[in-house]
Amino acid sequence: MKTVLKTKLPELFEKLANNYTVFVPAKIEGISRFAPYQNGLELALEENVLMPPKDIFFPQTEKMYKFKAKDQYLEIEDLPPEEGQQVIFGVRSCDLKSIDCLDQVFLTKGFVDAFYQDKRDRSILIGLSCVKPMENCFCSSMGVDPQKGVGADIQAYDLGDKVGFEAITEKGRELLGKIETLLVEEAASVPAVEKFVLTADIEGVPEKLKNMFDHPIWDDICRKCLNCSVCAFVCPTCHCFDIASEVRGEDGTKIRCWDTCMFDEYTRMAGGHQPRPGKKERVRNRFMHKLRYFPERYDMLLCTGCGRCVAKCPVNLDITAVIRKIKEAE
Amino acid sequence: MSVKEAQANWEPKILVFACNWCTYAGADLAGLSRLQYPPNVRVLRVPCSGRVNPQFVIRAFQRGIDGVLVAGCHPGDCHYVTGNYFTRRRYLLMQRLLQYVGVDPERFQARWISGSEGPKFQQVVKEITEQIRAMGPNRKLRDAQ
Amino acid sequence: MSDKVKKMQEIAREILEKGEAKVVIGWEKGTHWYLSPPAFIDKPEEVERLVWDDFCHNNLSKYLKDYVNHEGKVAIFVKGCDSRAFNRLLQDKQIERDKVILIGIPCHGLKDQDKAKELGENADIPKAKKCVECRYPNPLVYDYFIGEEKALDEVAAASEARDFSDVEAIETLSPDEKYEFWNKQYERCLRCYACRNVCPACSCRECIFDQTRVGWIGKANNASENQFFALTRAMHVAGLCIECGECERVCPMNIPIMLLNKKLIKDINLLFGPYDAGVDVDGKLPLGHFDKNDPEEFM
Amino acid sequence: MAVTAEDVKKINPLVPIRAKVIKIVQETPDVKTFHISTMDDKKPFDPMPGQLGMLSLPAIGEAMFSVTNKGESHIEMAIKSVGQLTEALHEIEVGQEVGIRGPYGNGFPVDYCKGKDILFIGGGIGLAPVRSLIMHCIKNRDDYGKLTVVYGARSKADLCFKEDLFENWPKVPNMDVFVTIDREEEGWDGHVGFVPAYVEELAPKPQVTVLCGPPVMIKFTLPTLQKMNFKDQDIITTLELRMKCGIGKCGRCNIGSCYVCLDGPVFTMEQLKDLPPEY
Repeated sequence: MKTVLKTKLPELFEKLANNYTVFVPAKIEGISRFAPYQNGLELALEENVLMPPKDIFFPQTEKMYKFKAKDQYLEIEDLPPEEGQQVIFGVRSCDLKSIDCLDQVFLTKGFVDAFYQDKRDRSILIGLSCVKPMENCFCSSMGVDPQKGVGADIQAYDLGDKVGFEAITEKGRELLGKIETLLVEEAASVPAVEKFVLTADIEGVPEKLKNMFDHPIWDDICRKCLNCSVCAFVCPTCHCFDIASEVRGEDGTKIRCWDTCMFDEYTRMAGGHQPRPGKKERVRNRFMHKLRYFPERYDMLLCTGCGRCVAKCPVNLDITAVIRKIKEAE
Repeated sequence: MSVKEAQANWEPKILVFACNWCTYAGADLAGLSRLQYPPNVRVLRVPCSGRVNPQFVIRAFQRGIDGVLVAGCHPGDCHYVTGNYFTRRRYLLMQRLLQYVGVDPERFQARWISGSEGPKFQQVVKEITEQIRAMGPNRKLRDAQ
Repeated sequence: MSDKVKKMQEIAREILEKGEAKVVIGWEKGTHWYLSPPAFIDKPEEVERLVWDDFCHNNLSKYLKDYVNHEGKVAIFVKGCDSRAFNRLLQDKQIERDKVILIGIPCHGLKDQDKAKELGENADIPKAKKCVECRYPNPLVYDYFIGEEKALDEVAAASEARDFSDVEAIETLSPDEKYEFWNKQYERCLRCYACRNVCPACSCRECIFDQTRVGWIGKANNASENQFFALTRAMHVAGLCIECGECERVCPMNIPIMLLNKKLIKDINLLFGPYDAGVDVDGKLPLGHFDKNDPEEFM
Repeated sequence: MAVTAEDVKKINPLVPIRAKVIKIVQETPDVKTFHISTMDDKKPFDPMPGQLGMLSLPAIGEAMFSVTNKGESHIEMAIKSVGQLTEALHEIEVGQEVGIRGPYGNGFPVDYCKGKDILFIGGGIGLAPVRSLIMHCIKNRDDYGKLTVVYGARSKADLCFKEDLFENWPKVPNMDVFVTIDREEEGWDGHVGFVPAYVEELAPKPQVTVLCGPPVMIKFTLPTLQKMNFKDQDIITTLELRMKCGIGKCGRCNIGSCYVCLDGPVFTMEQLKDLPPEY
């Protein structure tokens, strides 16, 4: 395996940054997230970052096109294309799986989302294995292998004081070639994953949920929810968005931004009709979407066990506890 | 136009929220009396200074206004009897809050200007315009567009 | 199990068995030892879930808004800050006093969850930031009471400890430094609205920030719009904030939201005289009345 | 593979094309039909009956409407003024340029309906989507059996597509049109009463029913149809939910695992029975 000392990683990023925008896990203002590498950036390699990499492909606010509207006249103008290749280093298996989920949403079922596709196509993913699960992690329960993710171009392995690299795709091989001088070929074994604190038994849950739409369980689960969107905004798979206009005089920009089924306005229709009027309907939709609707539509769960929502929910509305309640429900 | 020229040609944009019952009349009087005041001000008529809420002021800064003046009736003279007393409380707080987040004190000001105080309107607007001109364009709270 | 918890469960059981209330809202143990999220107890046999420990952070009074149209009574546990929140909602006529059974529980000051996670179960965990300056550890209003009121001299000592030094530290910065500080904080705001939704002062039926179609606030997430949100919200809760600090605790981006609220509290006290929200139900709100002799700065 | 600006334009389904309103018909006090063509006088797209289009005044908003009819070089959308965008649309005049994209959704099962007698039930603005199928059947008259339309509105003034109802459609061979209004009023000698009761009274014997209208009308019509021994797959309706993207990505129009914009808006009663009642 080709390896490099962790202390040498900045050098490696530096080298890559000559040709790519290199996103690395970093701590900025106390918040860990993926950020373009630059000298002096505080790396966050010993944890999975709070903000998942989804915003690299699907930014919280994304400009779609410009327009000019005056009296009866209208002009619609595309934005100049973004260019340049980007490398995303240190994507954990849960987040790699989430990108797989996002790919399903944005690239399949008849329509291709060009904004997403463009960013996705310009990206090279370097996965990073986990050794010690954080206390809210439960990825292995959701069928994710913490040591090796899906869809990476290169899989990196946490070897203690070193990182080992294994090229998966042609793109990955090519990229490794560019940093070859910094790597050492040596025999290395990937350390075993330590025990998970949190687990969930998902077996049979999507099927069971088919008959649980009217189950009283939702009356109970929803009660403590505040209908904020912490869970959705830190979630690596939540992908719902809103489209809005920013207008300044005659000029305007269409933007799309993250939205969530937790908000009232999300489904409220112009005439006032609201198919999901309260906490119960919205909480139910969130968990149903993750655990039943998405599996029905795309044949995979929309939860990768990253544990971010468990860590950040103001009222500890823990999805593993919800899964347990669903399992136990009669 | 070069950036330098653009900077040299920059003129401050001042938004004046004027109470319909006093300051608006005061501004009118200033005009009728042919009192010259800077063309930098945009007067926005409101039914009472109490109508102006924090959102209006912040939105003005967001959209590129360099200074905001809210002007209403002198305490005791409110058309709605007590509106400006409430306004006064609110603005004392709001002014401090805006300064606390870094808005320069000159950029958000409040004054009592009655319908007969045409010259005062002229004076205040002149003063503020010059203050703001000296400070340059406001970048704080501006949105990127 | 501590005597307090036993007593809690006893009272809850009694209330439910006698049918005095249909639901009791308290706290229970969550995913980890340092989490004690809200619990909703409907049946006497479930009262054993109820706990009282160092991590019962959630201000339960906010949930009363969900029970406005509820038939029958709701029982909730209130700490000092929860009781102030209750008074606030009562003052705004958001809830009816006789539809709620309050079980008061004096609070010893809760502990910091993040520090607890970091230091481990056996360590000496520091108090949560929001609890350090608490001046109302005893519930101000209750129907039942558990434990003993915190001694008055302790409370008085806490009052004297009122500390605005963090606010003052920012006040001494230059305008540009201040702006840089706040801009940096709000650049990372996600506008998840957790601060608003957890806030007992935010009780509007329809919030201005939800009226995006009207255009009050842009949907785009950027420092400008985020500060529009933050400043507007701070003004909206001016004179209403009961300093429970929940907004700051729940913020996933660790934005020091209380620094804004405390600034307003400081100025209200300075300009209009001493005022603590949620203490006197019959009193007037600082921005809901005026004094002809208020400071005059706008001549 | 990198996508160029040209490609984005070609393939990006979220960016509308520029189009213009060439005709506006005031149907009722709060419903107008807009005829829309591209800037070079072509049809913006060629929708199947029941399909949808995303219409926008970009500075105000964008919303999904059913295409109520199509011509050689235009499409028609009948729009009721209920919200911000629709109110603005009601203000515009012929010549207004708009953004449009589509077509979206599945549309009515025109092949399944072939050779069958069809009952169309509409209430209020609910006739708008149904009309696209009626027009299709009229255009391909020989492919379909007897056509029966039962349509109701609150008052005479609220009846949409009056010219079709009273002039055009009654002349079509083997086609019956029944119109009712909720309350009696001066100058109306037609039927008075609610749609469900009228359907029961008329007791037509079609093989397929297509209905669309306010939820309350649908709620009360379904038992009537069940009494008439319809099979669930022969009761067809078209739904509406809040939509933003129109292409099954933005999430909000889901009913269970279906997206109304993609898998709908047309559903049979058989399909709806399998979905959660969240619409």
